[in-house]
Amino acid sequence: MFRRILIANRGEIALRILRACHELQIETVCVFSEEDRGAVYLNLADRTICIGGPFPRDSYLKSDRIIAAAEVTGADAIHPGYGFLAENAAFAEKCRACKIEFIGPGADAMRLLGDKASARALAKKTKIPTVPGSDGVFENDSEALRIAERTGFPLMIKATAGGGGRGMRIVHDKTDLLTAIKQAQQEAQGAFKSTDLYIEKYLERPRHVEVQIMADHDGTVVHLGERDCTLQRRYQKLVEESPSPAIDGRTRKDLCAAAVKLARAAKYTSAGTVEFLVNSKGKFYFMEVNTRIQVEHPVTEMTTGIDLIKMQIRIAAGESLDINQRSIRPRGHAIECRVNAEDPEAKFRPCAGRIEQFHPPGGFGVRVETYGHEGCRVSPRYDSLLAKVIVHQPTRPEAIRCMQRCLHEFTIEPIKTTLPFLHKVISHPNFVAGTVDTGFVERTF
Amino acid sequence: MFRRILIANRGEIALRILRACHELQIETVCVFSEEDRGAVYLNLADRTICIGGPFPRDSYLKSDRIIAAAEVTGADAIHPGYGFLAENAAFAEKCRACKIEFIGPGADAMRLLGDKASARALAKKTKIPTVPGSDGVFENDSEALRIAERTGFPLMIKATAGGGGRGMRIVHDKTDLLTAIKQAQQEAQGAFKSTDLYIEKYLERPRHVEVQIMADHDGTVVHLGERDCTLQRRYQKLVEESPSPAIDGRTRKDLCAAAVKLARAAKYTSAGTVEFLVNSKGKFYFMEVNTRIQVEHPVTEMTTGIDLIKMQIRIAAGESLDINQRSIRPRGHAIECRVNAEDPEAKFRPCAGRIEQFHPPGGFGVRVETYGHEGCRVSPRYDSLLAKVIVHQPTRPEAIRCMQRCLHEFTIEPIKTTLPFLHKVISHPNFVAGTVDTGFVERTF
Amino acid sequence: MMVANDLVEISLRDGDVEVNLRRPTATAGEAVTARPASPNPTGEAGAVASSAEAPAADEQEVDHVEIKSPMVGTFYASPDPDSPQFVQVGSSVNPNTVVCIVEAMKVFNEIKAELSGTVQKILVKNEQPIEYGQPLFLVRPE
Amino acid sequence: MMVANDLVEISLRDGDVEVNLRRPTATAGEAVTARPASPNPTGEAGAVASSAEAPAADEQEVDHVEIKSPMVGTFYASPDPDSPQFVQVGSSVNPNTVVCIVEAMKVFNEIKAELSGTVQKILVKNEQPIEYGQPLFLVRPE
Repeated sequence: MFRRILIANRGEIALRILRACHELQIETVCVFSEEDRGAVYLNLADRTICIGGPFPRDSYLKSDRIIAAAEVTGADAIHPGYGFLAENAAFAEKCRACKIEFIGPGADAMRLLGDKASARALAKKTKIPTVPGSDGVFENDSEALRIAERTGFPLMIKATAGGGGRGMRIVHDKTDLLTAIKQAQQEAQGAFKSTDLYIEKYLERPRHVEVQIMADHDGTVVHLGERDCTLQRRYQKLVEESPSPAIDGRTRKDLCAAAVKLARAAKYTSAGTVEFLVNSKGKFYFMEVNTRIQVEHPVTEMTTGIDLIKMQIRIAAGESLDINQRSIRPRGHAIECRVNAEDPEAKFRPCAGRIEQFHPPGGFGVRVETYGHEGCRVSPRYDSLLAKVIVHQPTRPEAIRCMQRCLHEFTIEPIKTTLPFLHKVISHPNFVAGTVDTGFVERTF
Repeated sequence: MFRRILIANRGEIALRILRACHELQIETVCVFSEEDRGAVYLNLADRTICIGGPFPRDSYLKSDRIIAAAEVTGADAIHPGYGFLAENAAFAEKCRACKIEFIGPGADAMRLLGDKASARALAKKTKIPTVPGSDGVFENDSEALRIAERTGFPLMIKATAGGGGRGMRIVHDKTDLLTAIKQAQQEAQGAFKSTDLYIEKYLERPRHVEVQIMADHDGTVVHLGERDCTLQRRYQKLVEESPSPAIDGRTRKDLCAAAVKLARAAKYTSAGTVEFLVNSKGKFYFMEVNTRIQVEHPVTEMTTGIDLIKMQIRIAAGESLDINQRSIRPRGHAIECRVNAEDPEAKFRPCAGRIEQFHPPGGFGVRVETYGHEGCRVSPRYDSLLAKVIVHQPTRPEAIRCMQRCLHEFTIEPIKTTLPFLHKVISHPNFVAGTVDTGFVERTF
Repeated sequence: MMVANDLVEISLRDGDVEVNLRRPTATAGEAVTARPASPNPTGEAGAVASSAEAPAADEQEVDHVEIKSPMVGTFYASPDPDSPQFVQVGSSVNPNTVVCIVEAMKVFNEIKAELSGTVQKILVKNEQPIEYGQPLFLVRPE
Repeated sequence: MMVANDLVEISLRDGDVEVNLRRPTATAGEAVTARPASPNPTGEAGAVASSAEAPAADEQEVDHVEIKSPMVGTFYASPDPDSPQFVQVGSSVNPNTVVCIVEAMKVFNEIKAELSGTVQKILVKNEQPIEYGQPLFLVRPE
């Protein structure tokens, strides 16, 4: 086991890793930027070391300084958390070249799965469904027609250079295809000076469902069930839950098996997440892989009773998984809400400043992951995530009731947060019924 | 279901009940004394009502004022928490006479099991082992000899008026019995002006193991496993855990079955606890019943995933248990430490005042039940229990590590607390090995 | 001023039938604290902002004394609905003057002034639920 | 004063063998914050009480300027163990004077004074690990 781990992150995830290290009786070094000097979570580290200025590019993203910090403090491993350098394969390689273990997957697996094109290719090779389409630009109308027949309708014409909906057309029927291509080409030419188009199946009201996997160096790969992260706003997850209210037992089994198969094919190690889109008929399509621990990992910890960070560290230290697929028995229903320091009434503008009042919720089945406390400063330089509220109850209706209670109980003043917004979202009849899709929040609020 | 519950308690248990009521969507009224005016947990009540002065006898023990408060606020049930009026059968009867449900067992069962002599008699009748002995005062030497033979050695001679070890003798052999009786009589005469003695089997280094039971009005009685509360100081529990590290599967089964049998015999309803002493050979003896929810109930909530307060309220409202014995599957290991506002370096003198710094621990498998926060006042008028730290981990060694981490992490200033003392106790090799007994803390620290 | 306590609670135990007032369930809870409407009750500000917040010494002239409720119950200004109030603003009271009744658990407790003076203000409404220590009257002492 | 940054980190990439110093694993961590011994670290008091707490303007005369470390690494006062220190207390420096070396990831970075003046105090020990922004020298500017 490692003797001393350097934590190359900040805020709630740094605190989360510090706690796991304490329980594993591993010494800790926590880096910090000048902006984070004096943060209370740093008190829990055995040692702290300043690595640069407030901006991430001057500190938390400065790989050489972080490795130097590990060297001068005698750390034998680095935990990157999420964000910053967590999915940087070059950083992982550099750490290992300096004889400091990077707590995460191998650099090859990171590169293979981190790149969308190569991950999609691997998924196709291992017979995992991907969103059907043209696999790149089509050359002419007849090729487009051929691909469209194969893809099926409705489908989407998308400009490779596209964005904001321009150069994009939804086509419901073969007879509309060529007209739609012409319109899209004109629009794309005008907007992006490029007429390159590709075809992708149009998924109506898809859900985002992801599978947590864990793999050791002996080749053992297990999944820990799925998380449904359909509630998003501008591609930022707001609420995550497990199990997904929208898939049946059969789909769940297939989805989880697909995730394990892909991880095996990539010779993956450590914690990872395989993300899928699921359409309204329960058919799923591979989307991408996150080669790191995720913000929403506590949802899975609550249902499985397994500490994912401790497990990640043990695997990195060369230990074999002490669980097998059969011993993992998720129980009850867990929901996480991300409480951001943002003003929902001012276009979710980030809010910074000193927290004067801070009363987090507690009680049966409630966990709050946060670096916040009374007197704590919220910096404008970093991600606005202030706290994660996670609840675990026997059933989904009870979990929703418990989360409503928690969001109501949570007092943070005077900084504006997304607490009232989250309360509205999880109390909406469509969320309660489990019928939302990834576009729900933007359409509804 | 109830429309509005009045909470006849204060501090952490009032907060605990408030949260359960919120999740059940029941309105809440919380009573408070003048001493507790302005306490932050009261903010979570729909209504609050002052019932008297600072001393418990002027407020929280004033049954008429509490019932009047329920009447004027239109509450249809009263939750007594623990302590104060929780085990007062007359109060329960008075509530029900006023058409306000008392959330707890029936008054008859409370009386039958609350009285040590009648509870012991019922246990004997239902063939549950009780500590063998003379069932009262013995008259003369020959009766003592006869009872001693039946009881077996070692045994104890105890003065009925005894206390502080006076008038008490441990007798290891029959030949010492009469001498010991003479000495005890002389001592008792001198100290208490009474020579009344009784005989009780001497349990060497016993453990305190209790069984949580839950019973509805249909006669369904289930147990939720045991809690080991062996770590005590002056009969005050310090640390509780589940499962007990000192009993095997067979003993556990017998112990839990005995508790259920006793509850059935008493026609018990609601939550209750049957307490046993277990000797070093795993033999158990009935001790007493607590006819209320207990301070340490979260230990059981963590292992079973069942909210005992919500269940208690549902039963009181006439609902049938929605679980059966087979569906209750305790998992992992849970430990609770009671953090008291006492100075362990000054004979555990209670400490009161304003809390300036308060950073409770958190993270995977950690729950903190407390009314504490920065700026909170700790009153000298009430019980010194400030916070309960409960951890839940897959195994006992991990639970101990996690608890050590939590006690280390918990910052409370400037009030003295038992945090450092608890850390020493749970880190002691005997506790880690699971070999302590009820006298361990007083012998060792 | 606070000498009226438990003993008062049994003084009219037989008066139950005679006074013959219905329990005011409709108005129940008026006197007690309403929950803050905000989903995030703020720690200090939201605390127990009831009409019972009382001892607001600032707003009162120093020569006013409060008669406080020694119990929890329902306030009645008159002995029965058809009778006049025990006291009005301007009434003179002496220590033995009954100023109101507080009903608790069907027992009607007469509350006495416990001082001599003139009633300046009646702070609660008829049939209003009141809590312990809640100011009922302002009296200018003689 | 803080202009020496990333570019400096590669200036002596070839000097590795010549300077020939062992990495000071034994003294690793001296400069960084020690954990409070108490089981309950207090929020404010315990925070980052390292030697790097520095900008302690109170104790310094205003005419002193700090030379701070622009990186994380190990401090070397001399180019190799047998050579004299780059500077001593009393040494005169100009902006181009090399005052020390900071080794990070086997790269030996020369740190320059970036101002003219007289060295008043050396704030760190040879081979001590140092963090970003840590004051290394006090210099009285000309």
